[in-house]
Amino acid sequence: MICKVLIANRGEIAVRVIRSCREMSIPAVAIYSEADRGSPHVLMADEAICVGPAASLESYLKVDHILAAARKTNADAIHPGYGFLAENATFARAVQEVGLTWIGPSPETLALLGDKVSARRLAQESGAPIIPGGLEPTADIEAAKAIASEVGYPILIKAAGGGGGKGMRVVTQPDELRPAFERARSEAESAFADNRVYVEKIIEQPHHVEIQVFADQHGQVVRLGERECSIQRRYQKIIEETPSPFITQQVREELGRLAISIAQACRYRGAGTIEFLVDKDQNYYFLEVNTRLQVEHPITEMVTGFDLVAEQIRVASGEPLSFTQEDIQPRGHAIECRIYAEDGFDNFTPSTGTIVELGAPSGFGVRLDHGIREGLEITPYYDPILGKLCVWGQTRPEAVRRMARALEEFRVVGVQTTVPFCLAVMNHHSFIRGEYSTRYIDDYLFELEAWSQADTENLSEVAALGATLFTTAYESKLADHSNVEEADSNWVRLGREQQVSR
Amino acid sequence: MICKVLIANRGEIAVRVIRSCREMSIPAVAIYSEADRGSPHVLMADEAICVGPAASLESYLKVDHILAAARKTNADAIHPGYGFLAENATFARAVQEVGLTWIGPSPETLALLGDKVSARRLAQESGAPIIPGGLEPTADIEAAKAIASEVGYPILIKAAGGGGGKGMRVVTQPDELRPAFERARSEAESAFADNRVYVEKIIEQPHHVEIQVFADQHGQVVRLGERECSIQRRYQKIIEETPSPFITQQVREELGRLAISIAQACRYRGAGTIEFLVDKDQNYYFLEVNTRLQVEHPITEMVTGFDLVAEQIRVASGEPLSFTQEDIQPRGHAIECRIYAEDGFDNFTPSTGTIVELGAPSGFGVRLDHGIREGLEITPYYDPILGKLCVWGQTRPEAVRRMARALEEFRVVGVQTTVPFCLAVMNHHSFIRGEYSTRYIDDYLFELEAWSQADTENLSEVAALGATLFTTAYESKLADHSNVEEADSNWVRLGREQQVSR
Amino acid sequence: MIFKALVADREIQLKLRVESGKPIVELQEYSPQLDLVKLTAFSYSLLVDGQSHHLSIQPSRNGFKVDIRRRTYHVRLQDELDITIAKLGLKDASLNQSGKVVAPIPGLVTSVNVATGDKVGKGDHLLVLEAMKMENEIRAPLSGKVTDVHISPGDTVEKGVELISIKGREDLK
Amino acid sequence: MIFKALVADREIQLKLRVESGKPIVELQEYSPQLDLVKLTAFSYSLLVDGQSHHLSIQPSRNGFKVDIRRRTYHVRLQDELDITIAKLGLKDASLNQSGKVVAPIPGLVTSVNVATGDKVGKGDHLLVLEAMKMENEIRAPLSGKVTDVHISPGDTVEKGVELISIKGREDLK
Repeated sequence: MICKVLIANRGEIAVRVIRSCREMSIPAVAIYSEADRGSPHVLMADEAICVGPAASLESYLKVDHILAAARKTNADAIHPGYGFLAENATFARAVQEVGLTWIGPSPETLALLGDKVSARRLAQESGAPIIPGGLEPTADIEAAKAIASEVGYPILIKAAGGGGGKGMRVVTQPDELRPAFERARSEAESAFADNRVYVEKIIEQPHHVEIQVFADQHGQVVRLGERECSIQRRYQKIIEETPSPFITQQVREELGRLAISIAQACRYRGAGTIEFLVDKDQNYYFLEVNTRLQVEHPITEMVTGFDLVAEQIRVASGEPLSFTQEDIQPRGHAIECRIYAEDGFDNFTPSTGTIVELGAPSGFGVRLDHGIREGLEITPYYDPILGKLCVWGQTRPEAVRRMARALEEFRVVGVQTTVPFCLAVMNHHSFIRGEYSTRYIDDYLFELEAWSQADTENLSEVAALGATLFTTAYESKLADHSNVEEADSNWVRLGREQQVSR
Repeated sequence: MICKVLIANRGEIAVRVIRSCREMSIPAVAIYSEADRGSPHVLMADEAICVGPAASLESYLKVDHILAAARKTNADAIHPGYGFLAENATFARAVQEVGLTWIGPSPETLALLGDKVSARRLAQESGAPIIPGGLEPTADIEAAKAIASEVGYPILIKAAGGGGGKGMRVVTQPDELRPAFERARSEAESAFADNRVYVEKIIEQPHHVEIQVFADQHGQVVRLGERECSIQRRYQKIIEETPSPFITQQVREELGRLAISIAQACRYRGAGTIEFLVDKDQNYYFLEVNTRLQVEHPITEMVTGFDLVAEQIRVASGEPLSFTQEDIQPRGHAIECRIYAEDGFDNFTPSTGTIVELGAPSGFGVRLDHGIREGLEITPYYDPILGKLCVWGQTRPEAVRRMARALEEFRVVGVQTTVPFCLAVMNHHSFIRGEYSTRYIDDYLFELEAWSQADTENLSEVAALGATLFTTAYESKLADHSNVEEADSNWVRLGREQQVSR
Repeated sequence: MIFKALVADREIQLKLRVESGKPIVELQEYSPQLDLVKLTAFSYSLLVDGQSHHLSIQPSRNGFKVDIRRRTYHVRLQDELDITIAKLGLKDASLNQSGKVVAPIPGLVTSVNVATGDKVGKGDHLLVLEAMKMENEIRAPLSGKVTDVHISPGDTVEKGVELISIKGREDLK
Repeated sequence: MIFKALVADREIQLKLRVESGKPIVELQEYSPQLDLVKLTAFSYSLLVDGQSHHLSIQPSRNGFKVDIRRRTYHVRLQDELDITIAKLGLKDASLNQSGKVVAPIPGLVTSVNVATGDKVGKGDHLLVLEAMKMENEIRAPLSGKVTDVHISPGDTVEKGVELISIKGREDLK
């Protein structure tokens, strides 16, 4: 049995893991960079160890410092969260080599699924369609031509070595292929030191749908339903929901079966997510496997009722899964909005600053996972995620309305967040009808912003009135319902009194 | 359809109702006393109207002020919450007479069930056992003697006119009856101006179990499971859970059927709760009907998934129930801890003061309904409830552990609360096993307090270290992760700068 | 007092008076019932005719940062003087790019900080012009050399009168 | 410096020194690694050998109110002087109920606020006794009339010496 867990992460996911540890009566150790000394994950943990300065490379990615922290605190297991070292096979192996339990799939599985080619081959062998052309990358124009004519135009050229849009080209006709291929290859070479590219069929109006799977060390594999993650900005998810409002029951079943087959084929262990693209005609293609807990796991927890982090810890301890496939009966509808420190109506540019006010939504069906507090400075060092607001409803319309209500309640002052953007989405006809693909933000950002600005006339007047009264308040007198004096000023007053009385 | 709801209440329940209104896109009007100007229910409402000074009699109980507020804001319905005027037939009638919708049972039902005798008679006619002897009160010693010998000793003498222990006597033998009866009668006379008393059978180790019912205006009546509310202080609930860990499935079914019969017999409408006492041998007796939303309704919402406040509003609008008996499939286990501004280890004495810090628990399966904020003064004018912490778990043990975790996360600084008491209960063997009756606090308060003090040695040392470093911090320098400057001091600084630059 | 609030590209005209200790604000011929109370360091509750708004108000260098309903508005309040200046069409007259520094309003020169031949930087304080009970600091509209000082402390000037001449760096080349 | 902390009916001995700007606290021959940072107005994070504690610390009239794990502790810190006085068994000697005001420690009388015949209330400042680099205000142990002043400013007194005599109100009847 695991006796003490070190969480090799920060922010909301570290807080999330601490909570399950505490419910299992397992002490939790936080690590922190110097920039995070005052972060909630440090405050909530039983123990906290500094692993280096602000830069991730010097702290959260510093394997030897993390292992030293585990040794120092006698932690016997490491939970990597998501991001940072979560899918790093070398780290997982190092953890196991010093005799600690790695809460995640085996290093071999991480390596196998971390490689695009081997992952796609595994998926294909398990019966999952892959995007036509996308099995192996090439640097040869003749091979590219052959693939293109096989899958049919338009095609997409995509760098094998990385992502983020670099080395990407859309080709609609055969005579455009050669110049596009050459440019993509040279971009890929300079960006990733790897000039191979994929030549893939273009998926029109694609949906991003993923299946949550869970496997124990005794060969049991289950699936916990799908998540629709098509609302993305910069290829990163921002709003997710389950069940998908788009896929048919038949596709749901097929994806679920394929996900299980893939997990079985690589002897998967723990929590994993099999990602698929689904086109407008419900054709689906394997994308990749996320060999860790997903950011958006809470919505699956809300509809199934199972604590996935607790299950990860149990499975890593060698226990069999605590539920069977039959026990998994999703109920109702859940939605997640990721709260990033970004201005959704200014190109999602990251926002830094100090959170001077934090009003968290609450009430029936609302769950907030966050790693912030009033007075916390949001630094530019890490991922801009502040937290995740999730809601559950009996029905999708109820969940959408509940999310809108919760977002309206959410007060974060000091940094720009994606709260206004998400609120606009909850009030947008296309999302309300459940009709959207990964093109959603491209198609509707203008409408969303217009909705968000609709009551500017009234609100700007209220703002002007507020500022005016604020000004006069220092001439006349403002009713003060704050009732709080700073410890400092108490201290100063006290010091004064003591000086007097001595 | 209801277009705007005025909430004739304050605090956490007003906030609760506002949330459902908002999810239904119905504007919500708050009322407030002068003492509550800065309370969250005022901040969250769409509109807020002052109805008088701090004293409830001058504000929250002032019927004409409340009706004037509704008229002023064009509210067309009134939700009374619980307490204050919620079960007041006169108020309900006044609301209807000015043409507003009353969100609750009809005034006639309120009057019928508000009277102990008529309520018990109705229950008995509906087939529910009542406590032997308890049908009608008497002021006659001969009648008392007859009842006592019929129900068998020991018996309880209890004032008909009120509660709170006044005029209450336990009689174990026939020869003690006359003096006890005389004393109880004279106490009752002076306390309630009513010298009639009940002579009842004593229920040993009683459990308080209640059934949630819901009825629409079209004759449909459903039940939403039971709540076990046996953990009480001063005859007031403090911890509730559903399902009951005590009653058998057979008793559950019988109580449910009786609850429906009673609701049908009085043509009930809206949300109601039928309360029963269940003795250690699973014998049960009708107690009373609460003709309103209960404080503890959230745990029923968590296991059934239905929003009871939204349903109240729909039913009051004349809509049929949105769910049938078959739709109600309770899932998992839910627990509520009431967070009172009271010191659980000092006789539950109320605590007033300013909330200088508020750290709300969150995460999977946790729901917090509260009506407080940092800087809010807790005044002595109203019920000391600050909020309700509810958790859901797949199983009872999971829910108990989750509640313990959530209570550990809960930070309220400035007033004493029942958080430490509830945390001790979650860690107490008898509660963990689900073995407790209404005698729980009497039996175990000492053990609970001992648990709560167990780590005093270590913590007092930490407190001493904290105070020492705090002291030195003003000589050397303390790392400041608060990053917040008061608006005031900004203002002062700004003023200074402006003076300089002009 | 008449304020003008600049917020979200709008100009909102406000009249403010204090009646029995309470501020009354008139907004386009209409006085809403207002009640502002402080909640915490930055957080305020404002009732406008009973409509409840939970605001965050932070004074900033240029006015106020007001957060309301997940939106941030920057509010600048202009008082009577500013408005009068603007009406006279002379707002920022002293900050034009010509070398002529003229009086934006009629007033009394109370001090002069420069003399002929001085080099000045753009924005440097040149003189103080007292008008409408306010001391108005007149600054250099451009960097250069003072070629003439037309006034002395104690002089009363009409609006538009040239006060100081500056030859800009460009001209000096 | 040696502190004693009084908390929850316990006395905790603490040694404090500052090394390269950082406070080091020794606790029963053991120095835990300590790190205290401020979070918000009242809220602090304290790491004790890596053990994480989220505290609220509020100075109060008698010391500190420290909230930790839903418990409130009142902490009083006594410094060397206080401890020395306590050791000498003379703590609060000047505040007994007799009419004799004696020196609780050896020291120098720097000022005297009362004269023979004055009426004083309980707690009134009588004189200042400088000792151990601290000015100690000596107060009246009871209400009454000053019957004798035995010292003047500049006098050095031994501990236990009578400084002032007061006849209590009870005695005056």
